[in-house]
Amino acid sequence: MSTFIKDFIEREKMSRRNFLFASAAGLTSAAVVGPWSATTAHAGSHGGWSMAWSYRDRASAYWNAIVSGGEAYVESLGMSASDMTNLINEGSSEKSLADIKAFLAKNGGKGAIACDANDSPNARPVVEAVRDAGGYISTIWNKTDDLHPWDIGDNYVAHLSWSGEKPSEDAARLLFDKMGGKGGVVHIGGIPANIPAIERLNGLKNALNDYPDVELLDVQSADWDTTKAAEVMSSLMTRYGDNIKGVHCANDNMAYGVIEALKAEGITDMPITAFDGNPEAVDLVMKGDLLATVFTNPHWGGGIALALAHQAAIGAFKPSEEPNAHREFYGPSILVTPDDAAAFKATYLESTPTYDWSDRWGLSAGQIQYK
Amino acid sequence: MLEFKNVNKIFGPVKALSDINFKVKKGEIVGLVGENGAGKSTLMKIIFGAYQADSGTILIDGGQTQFTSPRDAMQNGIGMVFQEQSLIGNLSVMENIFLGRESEFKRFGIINFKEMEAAAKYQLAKVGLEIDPRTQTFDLSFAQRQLVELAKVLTLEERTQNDLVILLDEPTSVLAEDEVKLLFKLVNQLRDRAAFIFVSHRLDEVISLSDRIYVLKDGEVVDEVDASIAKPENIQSAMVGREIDSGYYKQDERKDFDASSVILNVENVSVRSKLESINLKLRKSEVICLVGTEGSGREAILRSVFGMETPYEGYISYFEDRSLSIRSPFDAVSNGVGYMPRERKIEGIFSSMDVTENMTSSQLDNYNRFGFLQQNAERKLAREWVDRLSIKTPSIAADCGRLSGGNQQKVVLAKWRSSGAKLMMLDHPTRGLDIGAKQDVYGMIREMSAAGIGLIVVPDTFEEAIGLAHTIIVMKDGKIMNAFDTATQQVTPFDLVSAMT
Amino acid sequence: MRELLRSNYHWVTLFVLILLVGIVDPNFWNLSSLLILLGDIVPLFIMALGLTFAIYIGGIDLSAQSMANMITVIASLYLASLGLFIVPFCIIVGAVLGAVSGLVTTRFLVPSFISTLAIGGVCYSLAQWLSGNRALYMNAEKRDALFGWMLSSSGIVPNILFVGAFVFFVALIIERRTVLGRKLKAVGAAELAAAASGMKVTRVKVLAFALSGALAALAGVIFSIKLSGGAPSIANGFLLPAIVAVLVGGTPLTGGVGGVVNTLVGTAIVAVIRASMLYLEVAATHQQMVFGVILIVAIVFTIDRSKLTIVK
Amino acid sequence: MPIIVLLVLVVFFTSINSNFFSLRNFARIAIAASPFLMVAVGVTFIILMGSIDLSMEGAVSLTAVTFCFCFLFFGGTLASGGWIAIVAALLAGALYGALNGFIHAQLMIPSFMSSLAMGFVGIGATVLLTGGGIVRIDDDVFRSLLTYRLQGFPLMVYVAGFFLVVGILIQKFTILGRNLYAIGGAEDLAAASGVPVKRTRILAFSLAGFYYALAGILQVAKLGQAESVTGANLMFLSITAAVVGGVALWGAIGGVFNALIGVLIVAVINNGMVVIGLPDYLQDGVLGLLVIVAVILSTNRSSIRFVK
Repeated sequence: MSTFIKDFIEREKMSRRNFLFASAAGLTSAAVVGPWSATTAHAGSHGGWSMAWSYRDRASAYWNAIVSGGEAYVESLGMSASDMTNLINEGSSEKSLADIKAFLAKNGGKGAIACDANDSPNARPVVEAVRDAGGYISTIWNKTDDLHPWDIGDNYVAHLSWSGEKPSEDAARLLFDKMGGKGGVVHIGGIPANIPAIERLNGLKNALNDYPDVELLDVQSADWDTTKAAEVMSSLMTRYGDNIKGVHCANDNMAYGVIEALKAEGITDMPITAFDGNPEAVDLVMKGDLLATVFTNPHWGGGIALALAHQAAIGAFKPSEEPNAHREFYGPSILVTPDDAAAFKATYLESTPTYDWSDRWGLSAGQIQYK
Repeated sequence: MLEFKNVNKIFGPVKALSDINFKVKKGEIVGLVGENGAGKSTLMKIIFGAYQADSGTILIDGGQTQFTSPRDAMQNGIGMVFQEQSLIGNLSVMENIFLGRESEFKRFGIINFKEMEAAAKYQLAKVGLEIDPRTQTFDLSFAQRQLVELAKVLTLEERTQNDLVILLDEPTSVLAEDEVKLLFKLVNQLRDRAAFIFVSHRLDEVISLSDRIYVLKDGEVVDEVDASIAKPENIQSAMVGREIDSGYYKQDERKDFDASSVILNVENVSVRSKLESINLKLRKSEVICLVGTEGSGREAILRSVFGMETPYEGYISYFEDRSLSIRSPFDAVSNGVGYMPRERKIEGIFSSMDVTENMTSSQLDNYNRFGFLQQNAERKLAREWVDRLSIKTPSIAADCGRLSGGNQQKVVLAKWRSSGAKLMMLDHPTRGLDIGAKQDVYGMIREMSAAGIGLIVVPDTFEEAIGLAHTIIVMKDGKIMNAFDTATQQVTPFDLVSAMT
Repeated sequence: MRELLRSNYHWVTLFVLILLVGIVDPNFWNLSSLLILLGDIVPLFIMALGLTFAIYIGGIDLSAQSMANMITVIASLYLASLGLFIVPFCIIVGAVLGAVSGLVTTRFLVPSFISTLAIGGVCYSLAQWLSGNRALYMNAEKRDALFGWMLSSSGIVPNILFVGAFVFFVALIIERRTVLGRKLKAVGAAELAAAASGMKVTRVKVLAFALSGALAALAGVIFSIKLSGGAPSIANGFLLPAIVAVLVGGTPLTGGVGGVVNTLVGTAIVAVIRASMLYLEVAATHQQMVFGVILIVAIVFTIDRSKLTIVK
Repeated sequence: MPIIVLLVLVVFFTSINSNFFSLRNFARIAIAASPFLMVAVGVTFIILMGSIDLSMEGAVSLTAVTFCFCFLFFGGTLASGGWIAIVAALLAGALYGALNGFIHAQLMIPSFMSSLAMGFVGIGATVLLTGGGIVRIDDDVFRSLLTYRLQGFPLMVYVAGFFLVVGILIQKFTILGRNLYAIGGAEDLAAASGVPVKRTRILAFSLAGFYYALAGILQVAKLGQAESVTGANLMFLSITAAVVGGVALWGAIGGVFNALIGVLIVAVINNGMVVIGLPDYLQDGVLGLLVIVAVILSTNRSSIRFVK
């Protein structure tokens, strides 16, 4: 890696103090020696349990935040961040399952894993594999409704999710108010079959009930992708033109695309809401390009998911003795609006809060509800 | 001007060339003959810089050299006219002529096509070819391409102070008789501009064109004869190491056909822009040879009979069975019609597949039991035919692509014979084969005819046609000009040529 | 000897890789974990087997992934009603759609690269439509009753390996012992010669794509059973690894060479390379790059250049 | 022929929703098409040789990110020397392509495999550089490529147009360009005539890399950001576009102009499907079918004996 990019990253750390970037940069510079120094994770300090996070990819701020949380927990045990294994499934459920099995095999089953199964049906085989190998796992986001930790046993410690519906509804209300309670709105959705995508669309629809004058003109999926979102948005401009008074996006990345597509049209005052609360998005909220985004505190989520698995593994608590509300619960979500964006950034982004990982359910937003 | 002294070339254990001494004088035409595998191509490749000699010296105008690449050889005035032509169809004539040397027309990195066109015109004039240099090459006739080929080589004149030495590798094998005459006339005119090395299997041509002839055998120069006194027989015996008996075409094995049973009846068949109301009958044991120039319709007849071309008028009936109609190669093969295409390597054999697989490729259904192959039976057949045709192959499991041309041809023939074809069509069956292999092919043709198979052959030379055929059909522009019955009349090449023109 | 080595480069590559990873972390050599490693890659392997036939005749099948996606949805939807027959049903669906790509390629002369990609798009739309754009899960009892055995293991051998082995042998027999297999080889080696020998080239090619489709479908079924569910995008990430498996195994895109055995080895190579990320503890941000580099090295060692005159 | 397909599509979409036929919408299509076109042009050079290049996704992401990093490093504005980033990115692209070509030609690996692997390397390198983060550029001067319009079209469209013309010139009037056709037509013969085949191949891949870099820069101009997925989905789409436009995968047929038509066809379909309000779950299928039809219409069947 050419040197100037390295010290560029350094300067980035200084200037933006954006923990995401810092951690990323930390990884990259550490990585220079990384791959071939095969240090088998030193046992003991973590009770002989190796820890891993299995997630989609390194290509988004969201997952980086998740990972940073996991690493924060590992470091809180006095280990180095590199002691947490990254199992990257690159959007392939097949690989995600294979990696987790391989990880367990490598550590003779003594593995504490946090995982997003990438596609909900994949959750069952994953947790079954972990149970059979005697490891411990907690999952986030994707799992089918018929799968519950208490049915699997102690090895499936907990499932953590974020109700997309309520926050997305709040965002929508904010959006509609900004639109003056009337006019057309379009929804740019994620990969349609993903649970978050479905919930966030539902949230919008719930809000619509109270706004008779707001019309949902169109719903187009842009697969969470910035480029596709930009193209879909500009096509929608052709179809609906000035009838579009507001845009409701299922995540930040797509919102970036929408903003740029509109910028190309010379439109800069269109109210747009997003989801995820990535630093870039928060900056946009502060600049007023984005009306609101929903922060789900992935850093905490990533940390606590791993913490639960590991603490159950070392026997710090016995999952089966916990109420269901502690086995399936929602993580916190904060609506970031122009008013509180600055304060929010100060507390969550510019300084990483240090969490007490033994306070397992402190930020829980209640037990997961199924419809 | 070009001289080889004790040149050796070794491939692994094989000594491809040993102590070759070879000389070309200014303005001379030197013939180079030898059976396949005698080392001709290796020698040419060394002359042309594609290979480098392992030992020995190469002199140009007395100066010692060693060509590192064809490009390097060209710089030194060595040009080559390839057997399988080296023009690229989708490029224009001028682009082909100057392919690899466009830089001469470069202005600030941009090619100046006007200049190139003019230059191309100049080159084409040398070979007396009047065509627009911008025409796409695949629109040209074979003969025209051959001339463009030559023009391309002649561009060397402008590029090197050395005198030219031009290798002609089998230049006539794809040309018809009159085109060959034209080419020879041209070569003789060009004597003052270049010396030629003329490589061919057709001894008569070599003798008539060259001044001196080198005979190669097993990588050595076994004879060097003055063409004016050379006799085909002697040269052949030198090449083969044995006397060629007068019965070269196995006349003695010739059987008369049985006029009563017609196995193929082509009635008034026309194929758009290829054939015009063709009528011909093929009888049991009969050998019909089709002669004519490229595109005179010989191939079109074979392909229509084989179901690859669909006539827009006329009717083809097989084996006196009106009910039987053939619309695809599949129909043809399953009804005992066999076809040996000209492009052996592309259409004839399956390289990377073994001898057995090649032999049964046209009759898999005979070895099909509930979709499974009876491979033992296959191998049995393969062994049987390898012995029967004495096919030289390490084993029946050897990659067919690595056999010599002659043996590949034998495999293809074996394929059709063994699948019980009753009607065979052979397109240039002896193309590029050496005398030994040729004779074997003739033998097989006789044998097939004796076995009651009717054959339509597109021969390599008039002599072949005269030697083999019961009936010779002369074609021109998709029409049948004339038919000769070799039993009743003595046919000479001259008769054929005059019939063609 | 040299010949022997050249024709077995892919084996050499595989064993060298296993050796290297094992040296760094001996746990890798643990037999049972190796077996698990193989068991997990079975669906991918079956899809790769299918692709092998398409590539064997010099084509390519880019619809395999979308096909599997759609099949996971179909399987999840109809397992309850069709029971065991879900398997043949899905295979037939796959074969038919595969044949369609084949027909488009042969009849209308659309390169298989495009036709299969397009048919893949159709599959994806069908999958989204059938699933109502939701992740589906199977009727658990049915799944356990009918296919539970597939997910358990006999001793240290995951039963799914037997499934993989069975499909492998079927494919091997098709390639080596059947008339169809021979015709596939012929068409791959020299299409024109095959035509001149009276083979129905078009039909053979269509069948090749049908086979590819059928096996992609089978991969989809097994995968959805494994996950006890399906979704229009759940098999994403199959396609490139499957293609890589075929190529690394030594079946070049020129056709006529290679075969299902090569794919077996190729898939194993891919599995090992993947696992090596973990065993060599490659940093997260390095993994993809390392994968690419190892891949290039592996290909350099695997493919037999002696047969290639021109490299396109 | 492909042009007719394009016109038919335009008429079709217009007939359903007249908004489709408007300068503003054409501008939108043009914006979407510009980076995409650069990729298609790049890969066309490779396809003309009868080879294939699957590395574009990696190349575009890598060059886009390289561009952003340099741009910010040199002060974050064009004025402050950000233009150096443009040079750097184009250089990076060319080098990446050269490496790609080297591995293919020199190590004798079929381009399908080598470029596929190089694609992984490219994306991997991008992840390495960004650590997975997003790099944003908000320099209004640079972004004017998107925001400033001439005759209704943003500047980036003219940039793409300019390099399209350059591409056509390279193809028609340079030795490299002509050699591509020679190699695609008959590589062995070209070699025998002294065409430096390997060098040509490596050069061609570098040229392709250069165009991928252009795509990367335009992508940043369009979205104001770069990340490791900036090049996503370009691989199959760009090759499809080239073929739809009439470039033959077996080489030597068609050219850069065909790539343009192909890109426009695909872009028009993508835009049109939304404009006429086709449900999103149908769009992949419809695109697929339309592509098949377009290719059928735009291939000259008489010239081919068989396809693979």
